[in-house]
Amino acid sequence: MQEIKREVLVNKASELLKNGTVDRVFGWKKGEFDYDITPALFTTAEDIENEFVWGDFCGANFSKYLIKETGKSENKVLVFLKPCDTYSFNQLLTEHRFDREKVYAVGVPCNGMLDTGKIKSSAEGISKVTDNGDKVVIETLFDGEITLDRNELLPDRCLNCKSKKHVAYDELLGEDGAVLDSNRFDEVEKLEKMTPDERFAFWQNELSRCIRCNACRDVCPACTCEKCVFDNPNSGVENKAATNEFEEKMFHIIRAFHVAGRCTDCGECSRVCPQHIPLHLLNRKFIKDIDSFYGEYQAGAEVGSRAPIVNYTTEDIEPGDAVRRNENA
Amino acid sequence: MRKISLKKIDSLFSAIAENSVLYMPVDTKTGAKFEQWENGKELSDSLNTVRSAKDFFFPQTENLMDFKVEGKKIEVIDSRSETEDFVVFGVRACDVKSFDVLDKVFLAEPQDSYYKNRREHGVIMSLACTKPNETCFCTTFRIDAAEPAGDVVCYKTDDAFYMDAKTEKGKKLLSALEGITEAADDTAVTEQQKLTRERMSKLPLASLKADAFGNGKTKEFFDRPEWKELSESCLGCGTCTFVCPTCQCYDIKDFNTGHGVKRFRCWDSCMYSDFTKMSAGQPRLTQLERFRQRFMHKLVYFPTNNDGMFSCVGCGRCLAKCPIQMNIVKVMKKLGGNSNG
Amino acid sequence: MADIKEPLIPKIGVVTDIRIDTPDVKTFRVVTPDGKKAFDHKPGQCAMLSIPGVGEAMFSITSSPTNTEFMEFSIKKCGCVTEWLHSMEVGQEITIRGPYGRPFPVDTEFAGHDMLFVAGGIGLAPLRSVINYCRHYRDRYGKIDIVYGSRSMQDLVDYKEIIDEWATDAGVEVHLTIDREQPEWDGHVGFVPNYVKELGFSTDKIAVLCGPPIMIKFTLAGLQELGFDKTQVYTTMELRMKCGIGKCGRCNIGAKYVCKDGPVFRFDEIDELPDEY
Amino acid sequence: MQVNEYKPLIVAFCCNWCSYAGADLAGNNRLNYPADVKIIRVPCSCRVNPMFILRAFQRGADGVILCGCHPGDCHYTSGNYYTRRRMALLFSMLDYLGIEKERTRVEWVSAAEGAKFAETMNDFAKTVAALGENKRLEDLRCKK
Amino acid sequence: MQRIGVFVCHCGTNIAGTVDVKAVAEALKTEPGVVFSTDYQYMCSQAGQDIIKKAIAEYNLTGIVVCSCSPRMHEATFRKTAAAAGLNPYMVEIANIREQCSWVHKEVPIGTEKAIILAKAAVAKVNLNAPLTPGESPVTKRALVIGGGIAGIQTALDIADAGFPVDIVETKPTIGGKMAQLDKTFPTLDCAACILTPKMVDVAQNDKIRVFSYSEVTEVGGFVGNFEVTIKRRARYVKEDICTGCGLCTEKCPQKKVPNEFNLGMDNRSAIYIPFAQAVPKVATIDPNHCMKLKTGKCGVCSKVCTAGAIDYEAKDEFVKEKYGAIVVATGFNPISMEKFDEFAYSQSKDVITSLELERLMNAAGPTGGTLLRPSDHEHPHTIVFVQCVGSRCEACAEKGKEYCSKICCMYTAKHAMLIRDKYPDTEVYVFYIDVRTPGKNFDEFYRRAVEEYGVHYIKGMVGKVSPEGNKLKVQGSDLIYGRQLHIDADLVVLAAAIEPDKSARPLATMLTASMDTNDFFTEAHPKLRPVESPTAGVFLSGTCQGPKDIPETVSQAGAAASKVIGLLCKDKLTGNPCVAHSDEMMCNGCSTCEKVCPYGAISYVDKEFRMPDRTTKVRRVAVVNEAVCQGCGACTVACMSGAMDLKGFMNKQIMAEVDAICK
Repeated sequence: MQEIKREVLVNKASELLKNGTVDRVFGWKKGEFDYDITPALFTTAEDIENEFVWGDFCGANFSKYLIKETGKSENKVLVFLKPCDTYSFNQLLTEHRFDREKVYAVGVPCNGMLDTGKIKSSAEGISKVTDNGDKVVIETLFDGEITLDRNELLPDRCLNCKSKKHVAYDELLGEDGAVLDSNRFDEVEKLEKMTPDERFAFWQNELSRCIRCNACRDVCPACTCEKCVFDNPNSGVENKAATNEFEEKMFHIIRAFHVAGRCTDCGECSRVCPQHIPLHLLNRKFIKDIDSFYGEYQAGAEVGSRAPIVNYTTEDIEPGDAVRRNENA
Repeated sequence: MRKISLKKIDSLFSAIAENSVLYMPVDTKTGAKFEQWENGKELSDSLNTVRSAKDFFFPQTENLMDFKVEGKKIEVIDSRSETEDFVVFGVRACDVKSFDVLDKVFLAEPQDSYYKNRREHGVIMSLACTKPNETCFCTTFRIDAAEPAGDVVCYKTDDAFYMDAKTEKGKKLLSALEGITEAADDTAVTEQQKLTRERMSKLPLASLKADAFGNGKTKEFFDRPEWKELSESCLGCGTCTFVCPTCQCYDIKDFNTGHGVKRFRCWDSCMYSDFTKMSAGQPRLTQLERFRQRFMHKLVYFPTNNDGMFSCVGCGRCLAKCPIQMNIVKVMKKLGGNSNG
Repeated sequence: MADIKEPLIPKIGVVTDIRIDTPDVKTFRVVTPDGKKAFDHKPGQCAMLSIPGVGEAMFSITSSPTNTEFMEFSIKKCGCVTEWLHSMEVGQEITIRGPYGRPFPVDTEFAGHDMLFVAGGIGLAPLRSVINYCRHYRDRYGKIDIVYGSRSMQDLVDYKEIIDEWATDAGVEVHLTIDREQPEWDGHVGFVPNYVKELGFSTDKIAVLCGPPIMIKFTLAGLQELGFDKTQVYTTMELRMKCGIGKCGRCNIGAKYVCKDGPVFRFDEIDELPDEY
Repeated sequence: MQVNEYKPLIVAFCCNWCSYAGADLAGNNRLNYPADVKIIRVPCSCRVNPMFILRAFQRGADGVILCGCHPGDCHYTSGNYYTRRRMALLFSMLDYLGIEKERTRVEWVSAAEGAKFAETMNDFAKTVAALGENKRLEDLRCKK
Repeated sequence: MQRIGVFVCHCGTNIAGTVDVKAVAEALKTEPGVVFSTDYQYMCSQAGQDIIKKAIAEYNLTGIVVCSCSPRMHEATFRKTAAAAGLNPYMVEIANIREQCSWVHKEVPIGTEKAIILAKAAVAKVNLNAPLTPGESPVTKRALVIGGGIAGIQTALDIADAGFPVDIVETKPTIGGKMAQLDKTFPTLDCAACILTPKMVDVAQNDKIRVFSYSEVTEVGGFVGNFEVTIKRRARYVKEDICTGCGLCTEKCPQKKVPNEFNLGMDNRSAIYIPFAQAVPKVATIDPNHCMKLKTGKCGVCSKVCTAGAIDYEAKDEFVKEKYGAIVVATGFNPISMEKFDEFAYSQSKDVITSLELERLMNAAGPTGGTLLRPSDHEHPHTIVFVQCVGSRCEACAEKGKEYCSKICCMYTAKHAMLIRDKYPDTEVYVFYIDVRTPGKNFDEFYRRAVEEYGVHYIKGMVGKVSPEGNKLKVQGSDLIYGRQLHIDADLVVLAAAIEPDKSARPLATMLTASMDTNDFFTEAHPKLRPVESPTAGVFLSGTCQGPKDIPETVSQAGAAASKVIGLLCKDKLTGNPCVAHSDEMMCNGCSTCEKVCPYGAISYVDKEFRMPDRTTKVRRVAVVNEAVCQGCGACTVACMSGAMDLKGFMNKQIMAEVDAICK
């Protein structure tokens, strides 16, 4: 359950629309079911009243939409940002990807979003999902209802939430939280402890499912290139379909490399992957390595920070030692 | 109609696998997926595989031909290898219907021989649904989940498998299995169908109708203002296209291997910004136009060209997989009026 | 496996002649390695040319079907395939497949009529085939008027053929125009649509237009002003094509596929299509 | 030397100012190293894009080595420092994906270190030969 | 498609001995783009070059590949050959089949096979080469020297001497810098003022040199040959061109209690002041922090006494914009603050002083008129303790001091000790040191004289504590050689404070996009080969801004920097390296990542309006590479995610084509 009520958001949006601060509102729109909530742009208080939702399935991060939307009008757009969204927001500002002046950012606290995939794998024919705080009741069409611990239904990114603190906003609804110590590197470490053969088998299996739908890339707030190298026939590495195992790896390695130092670990890539490939484990490996090689760095924690990959010291670890360090980890 | 006890199901599979490669949906941690059957693999009870069954006839990538280039000389090499006979088991009614849609495209003159070849070598053993999902809406397109099409239609009850051959190919296959199957009447099957249909009628999307769309409705829907709102948050990824059993757009690309050129085709998506881009211009500049294309194609253009047949089969995959949860049902409800929902 | 007929598998074509038409247009003559014409076609149809490793692209066949020895393609340099084609030398092999698309109804709707061809720039390329077809079967058609314009004299495609052959034919009248004055030019100066209006054609003709969209738009309007009905006016269209056989899914305008249902359209047919081209 | 030892294909990216000159010096001093090593000249080791490395493996390379000026000696002052960070991260990622870490290497070779260049190449070629054919980053289409 | 000629050189038997050159030429004939392929004994010979020229003409070649020795040997030769034949010189690629093939392999089949592959890689690259033309930019024939110490003065004089106008920007009211504060110089013991002030006069009198004293650089734009610099001339409230420097105002000024920074606060000056007698420019300056007129509006004495009418209380800061072809940084050093070194009681006792303060105490123009007197009681000190390496070589105490050696302290301490013993033989002088470093002409001799002739007590060891007790300073130190603790009752303790770059250097480096090390010393373009150039083209380094130096070293580096500047200003046009980065604005995200890794500050961003296909316009931030500044390292190309940034001559596609050819 989200601690802050829908009405608070709706009232805030209506108020800002009414007083002319903004003329558009990014928010979540209700769908056919409890869980299929669409990110949407609202322009009237009436639509907001009728269709705006706030709850356990409002995972979508609006930061990336701001690139396009701020270019469309001179007026401000209202965006609701969960703590993890604010990191993407800052990272995009660092990269000059949108005009801060054209955005009114309202921070909303987040208690973790539910993972639709986990819900669907625990029940079929879902007709209703009710969050009672610690427990979630899933009603089904033909199998009655089941009750599960809310924690069981949280996606990895929320189980390992890195921060309940908003690092950017014009206004904050509710209480701000703190940056958290998470166990987000546990899974990376588990992989590091495997033998190379096991790791290879693991990734081969995971990446072989990739259908190159580009959802990971297109949702990623760090992947904002005007033209992605993989789409560009002139780049020399254009690659539309994962024709074979090599191209599967190539795409994901290079994508992870391109967002290294810029990835805020928002977890959207893994959320949207139709094949449930744990893509965040690639990004987290880079984050973990950056932290351990060059000192802790959180992309998006502050606007204008210089990512370690575009920085150096004269005493940096040698690539050979970096790899050997994995071995001894 | 033939039947075999559920306990002996493996003997059925091994009998089929003796003569053809047998594929069927199996469960994995990340959803059901078609895999080649081998001893020990169990048929999944899931409704939808993550990827649809279209892969069997229209794979995501396939090599079309090779070229050898030397100086100014070019040699074209037809590098196709012999296709093996195969059986796809457990295809649901919606996916079976998708083959009809694909046939309309690939088997229209001039026929696509790559597709045709696979189609000829493949036998479809469909499987009737018993417990539909909340995202199912095949009834909207007049598909009966309780009685799918296919070469052989199968029904799984609590204790047995029932099989009914519908085509020559199917009859041939079933007759080869007569040794291990027994004749059966359709009582159990009819019973099951009744239950299934009753369940279908209770689905949240049961009342969704496609009647507003179809043949000749281009002008009516093309300029509708709702497209803007619907397409607003579309990311332009290809998820819906690639999980869709009927999406069939493709691209043809060349790959220079260093000692030759491979011309291959791969799935493409009309949602991609460069889909219709050419050096001289781009007819579909905005995501709105691309988004509209996909749904107009499924609901209007395709029916216009194919006697009213929609190119959506209501499998619900896009409902489950779209990163932003936009899908054809929302489009139909928005454009077709709320009476549809 | 050679017996399987596969529309996507091309033939080999040899480039036997390259003619420089304008600074950015070249005309390529293509035959099969044994010196024959690769396939028969009808006026207005297209073929898919490719260089392995570079890509495939659709071009209208510029030569007339009545030419039984070879095919010609007039190609403007504008993308990576065309750039490669422009850098070729004689003797280069390319691949070719086709013919694709619905041709001009030269033997039905056009038969017995006076013809008016209006082209701008490289737009003459698709019309050259039908013009030469009509010239070849001269007795099947009435008077032929050709209005052709380009940016400059140097940008007039097939200038030599127009002057030496078309303009000297009986019953064929060629009206050339260029956009801006040039010292060595003593002909008409002005844009094609205006010139068409100035010339003021009678409405008992069938008109065929090809050129940049803006030219098409204003010429059509001009013809309508002159009293032409849309059912009398044809054009040929171009969109992104990959397969050429109506399957790859990208060249549609509404329910029509340019590669299969076009590229030739009559304007009343185009009216039925959504505005997305 | 064994007769049937696997002959690996090795791509060496060398910076123009130090390592390429070091390789030249190895030549001047007639220091042997396997012909399997093929050098590509780049202005600075920081010009080497991870995509080039993957590309080499795709096309059939069994090992890829980057050579640049010693840290602190970069002709462009800081290029090799960026190389060092990029490659540390990339190699660690490749290792994480289970790709043999011995197939990639960064070595700092100055223009005076002809001997080091030859030794490095001999050693690297031996290491890669021992691993055998690159299977984990291969693209079957590019195989003969 | 290119028309490529391949030329395989035998190099006598150097190549042909291990490579079947004919086979190489033959194998290359069928490569894409190759229309001609041949071999020859010596391609670099006149006859060989003629073959190339002839083939270019005959086969209408658009690119050539020469398979020969290292490009480091003859790339330039063959580029010239190509240019002579009318081919763009950058359409030439060399396949190195000598140093990297025939000389390192022994067997002909192996050498031949590799040579063919290397040649094919070169052909693959040439196929993607494009003609390149080096950019040209004009050179503004004027230099800017930032800092007016001995380094800046020497540089300016040398540049002016070559006939180029030079401006010096100095933050202080006068030029002269630290050297003007020194008494004598080691190892010759000649008087600093005697050698410096004539040079200062030279500067003042040189019509090629303008001095912007009491000024600072606030903005730097442009690039090598074309810098545009904004200089802030702080209001000195005295008209420089009218003031005669008579000094009457300074005498009459009622506010005389201002600490005199020239004497390091050891005496006072008036609110209107001339720093010292030989100041250049010799004009008065009003200190606005202490002037009664400026602070309260009441006074105006100076204005009244100034017969020239030079006083202007209404003066404002002025900004001068000037164009320069080259910039020399000579921002110098300062002793570090002693506040953190509490153990030496610097802030507790006036009699604990730094060496620079001692210079003033011994200087005839100093607060004591040249007599060495204790600051506290003006008594003559009888026991003096020198402490070396205060804050230098301070690895363990990095937060207090510096890790590096300040280089000059050993020698000036020897000088001080010697001078004191010479003038006041009754004084005992102790020097605590870690090491005595004397590498320099006559340096060690000088130091030995101090010990041997002048009887200075050198003690290897550190002073642990100085505690003021009465009028004595209790010095507690260790003598490492004798392994004992020493207790000395000193009258004066002199600290050899470490030196650090001036605080203005860091912001200046940012403005200049010149790089610095972690100690804020400017980084040189190459530590050995380009020691007076910064990596940023057109920016040169003079003096201690680059690292600790003594006077002779500073002066020689100043001269070296000047000669580099002269070399640059002599040119009418700068021809760039055409292999520079280029950003494709259609793909550029404007994310600033490339800018962060550029060591030269060659990348900037502009908001550019793009016409969209639907006829609307969109403004986007895109990167622009200044080709005159870019050196072509390619760091930006890898930092760029979208691939918008590419390097001419070493394009992504070219390198990948080489990779492909090699791995084929």
